[in-house]
Amino acid sequence: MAIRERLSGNEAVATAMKQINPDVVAAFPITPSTEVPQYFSTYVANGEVDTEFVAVESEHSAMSACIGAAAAGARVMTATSANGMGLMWEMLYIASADKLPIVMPLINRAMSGPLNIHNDHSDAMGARDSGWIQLFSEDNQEAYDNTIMAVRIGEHKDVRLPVMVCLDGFIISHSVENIELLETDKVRNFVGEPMAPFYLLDSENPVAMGPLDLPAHYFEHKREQAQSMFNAKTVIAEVFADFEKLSGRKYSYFEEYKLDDAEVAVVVLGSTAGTAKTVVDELRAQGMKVGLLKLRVFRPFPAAELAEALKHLKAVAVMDKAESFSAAGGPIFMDVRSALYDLEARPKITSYVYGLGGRDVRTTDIEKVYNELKEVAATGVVSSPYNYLGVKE
Amino acid sequence: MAVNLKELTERPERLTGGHRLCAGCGASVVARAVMRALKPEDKAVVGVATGCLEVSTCIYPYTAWKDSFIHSAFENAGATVSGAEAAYKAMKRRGRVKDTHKFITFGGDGGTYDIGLQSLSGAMERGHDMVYVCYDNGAYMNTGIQRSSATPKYADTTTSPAGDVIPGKPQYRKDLATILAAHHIPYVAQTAPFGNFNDIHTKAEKAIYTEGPAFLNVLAPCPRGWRYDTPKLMEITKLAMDTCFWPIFEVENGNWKLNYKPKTKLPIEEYLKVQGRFSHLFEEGNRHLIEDMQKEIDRHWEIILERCGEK
Amino acid sequence: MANKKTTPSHLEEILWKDAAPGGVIYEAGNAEKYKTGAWRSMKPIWNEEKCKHCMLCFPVCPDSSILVKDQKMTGIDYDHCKGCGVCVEVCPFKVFDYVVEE
Amino acid sequence: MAMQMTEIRWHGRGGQGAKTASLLLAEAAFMTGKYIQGFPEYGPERMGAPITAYNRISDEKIRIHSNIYEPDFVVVVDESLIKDVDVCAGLKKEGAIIVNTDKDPEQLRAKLGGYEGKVYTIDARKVSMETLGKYFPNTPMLAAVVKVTGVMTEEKFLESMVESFQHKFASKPQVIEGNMSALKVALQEVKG
Repeated sequence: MAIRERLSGNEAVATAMKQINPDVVAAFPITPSTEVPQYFSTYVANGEVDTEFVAVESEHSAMSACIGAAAAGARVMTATSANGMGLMWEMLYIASADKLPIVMPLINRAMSGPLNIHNDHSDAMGARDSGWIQLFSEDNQEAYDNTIMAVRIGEHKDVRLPVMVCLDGFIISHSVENIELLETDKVRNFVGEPMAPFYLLDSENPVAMGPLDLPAHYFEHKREQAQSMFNAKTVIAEVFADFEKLSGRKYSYFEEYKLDDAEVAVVVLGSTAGTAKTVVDELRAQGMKVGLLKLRVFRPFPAAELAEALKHLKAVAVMDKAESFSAAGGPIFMDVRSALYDLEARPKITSYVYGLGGRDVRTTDIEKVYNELKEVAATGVVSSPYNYLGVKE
Repeated sequence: MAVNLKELTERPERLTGGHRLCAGCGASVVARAVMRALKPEDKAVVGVATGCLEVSTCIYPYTAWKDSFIHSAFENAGATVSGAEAAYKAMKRRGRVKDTHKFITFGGDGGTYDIGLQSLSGAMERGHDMVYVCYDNGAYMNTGIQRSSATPKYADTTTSPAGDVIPGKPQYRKDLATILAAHHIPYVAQTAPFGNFNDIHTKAEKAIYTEGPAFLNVLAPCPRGWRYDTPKLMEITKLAMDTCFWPIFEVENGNWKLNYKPKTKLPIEEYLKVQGRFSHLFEEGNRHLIEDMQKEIDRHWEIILERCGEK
Repeated sequence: MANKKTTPSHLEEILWKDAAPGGVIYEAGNAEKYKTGAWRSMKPIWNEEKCKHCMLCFPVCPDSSILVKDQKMTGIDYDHCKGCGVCVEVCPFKVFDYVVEE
Repeated sequence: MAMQMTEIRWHGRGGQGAKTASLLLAEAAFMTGKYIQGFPEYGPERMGAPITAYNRISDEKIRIHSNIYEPDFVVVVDESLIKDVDVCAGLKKEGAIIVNTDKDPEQLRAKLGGYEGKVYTIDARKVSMETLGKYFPNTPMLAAVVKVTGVMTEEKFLESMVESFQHKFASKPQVIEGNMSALKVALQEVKG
């Protein structure tokens, strides 16, 4: 049976990595993800895993070494945050283009500057077009579960893409909470043996990877890569279903919380979703028909399913813990609004950028959003489409 | 260990024709020579930094490499191949790989002296069992002959042009082999393709079959960037050595050894005058620049001699 | 001009569904099929009768085009030789002529 | 909140172990079957700077992930903080504050800016010196917090702490007794 534990988010992720026992982990410390390689190097030092741990000299080299190792045929993991991923940036695109299913917990932190070590989603959102699958976690349990599922999703023959497992820096990474772990043998059995369709260390079939790709062929390779992301939607659903059989925990592209009969709802991801659920409960107790949609899978983006889930609402607010600097709302807002376009009758929609650089999100903040949504629903007028929540005005 | 060139012709050719490097390119001569040092039964993973050698030998859907090959970016060949080597250790331990694989990295001076120096230093310091080969042609040839920290002083490049006021690159070249030697890795050598290829072959063999990290700095003349006629490849290389512009030495477990001492040390002028990139030095009033270069060459040569116990 | 045809990669029709993932190349060393002989403006001509098979030309060829069998030179691979003339220059026995490509 | 949840805020100085104490409390509550959260508020602070840590303890799964603004209890690990930090900010009237001090609760109340709720004190230094021979305020403070908050019974607390210490001090079992004794003495020494 499940193992009852209490772990911080970082410990949860590191524990999943320990149970998976990948071939190679190459990582460089950066707050708040530092503990992940720390824990993992301890497992290596104590012989709890027999992974090759490569303590590289930078995040750029971390992702480069992951690429080399995954290309060689290994199962590979790393972890980072914000500027660390910023330094990896060009390699993120190469990892996905090379079809290398690297798994990377991204402990979300604000991208400098000014320098800030606290949580927001600007790191993950900036990488949304890099070709990585992006899973978001509400708490340590989801971070753990996502890390295990990420291996199966990324390595699936129809996908072969790298996967980012996002969890909120400090709020989840450094908060100790209850968690249910799976037995290690069950985890190993679930992820199975790595099997790359082609790899550098295949003696019989040497391959060349990362060629110069001129206009005659590059587009076809990008199209093939895009197909993997289409395929990932199906594979993610299959892996979620398999994982439910194993753990009893049911996951889907997004979680609908009291959404069925709601008139207004908030779309949010990460740890704020938990805080928002407590607000939904309170407002429901007051008689307000409010609901919540927590996005778990951001790339691939479940556009059609999302539109279906939101279509009955009068008004929707999308909360972004990142500024897109588009002057037209946050990044998730733009995707959600686009997803709703094909509906005959669409809910009104507003954007809230919130919580940047670790600004704490209080229940009163979220109540404010619901109250403003109620106004939009009542009047049918969006007077303020682009909003900043919790900024000192 | 003498090399029998005839016998070596029976080794499998690991870099095929059909690549798209320039006619007369020194880099492919270097790459062939290094790869020839592999035992025929061993496999290799070749990693190449973005640069001439990479973009010309692996253009989809063709590869000129008979072994597995990976390129990922410009500044990270050291890290990329160190990852592959780590994978090899793990997979071998877990029984998923049987054969012996060797890990050989090639980078130009741009990818090695400059943008890739951190990644190279990290890979060497961590002790991966790999060889890093710098084919040093003294500028960013791939992007059109821009200066690098390996470019010789006064060379005319597209970002250190010889103008009316500034006579080419103002700075001396970086001494990369010494920097690598300071990593205290088992094997560092500087070589070039010359003579019967005894030196480069022996060093490549040592580098590949010495356990742990090894570094080779190899002179790779570039007819386009240096501006000489393609048939002169071997002559120019010889002049680089005989003027002591390019000392031939090795550092094995910390012991410096000189492997080539010219019978007569030629003036640097002999090396410079056959290359278009230095032609402005021979214009009226520029004699002192050649003298300045000679002083620097002499100073560096004395240092090498001292380190190698030759004086 | 050489009479060998080159196969410019931009003429190859590889549809996206058949494109190798990430542009991986499965056939190591297949660049041999890519002919670079047409690049020549000058051409080395090997005069077999003068050749001492010393092999000094063998390692200096950037295009792996010195053909050798049983430790004896047998000719030049004109499919790939780009006519750089390094072999011509390095030969101590003046075995090669170096002529304008026609 | 609809559900029964105890929210605790810790004030300490960097390096003094307030964060560790909050994690120990979470640990103890976890061992008795509770849902817990233990998290520090992170900043660039180093040794000596005032720091804050939090606990939530509940019988049900905890979903909220914000800081705690209206705590049920406040724990002050270093009395000297009171003059610089508004330790009673948002503290519920029906709650309580627990301070590590050798003063009596009423002497201390005068420094608390008119806080009307209950005030408890514990001389953690004295308890620590007597039982452990060194100044480790965490262990006595932990017991005082359990006593005052009632988040678990004293028996269950002591049971779970034995287990925890046996694990933590596996390599030096001789210190387990001193630590257990620190807890037991502290449970008796809380004033208020």
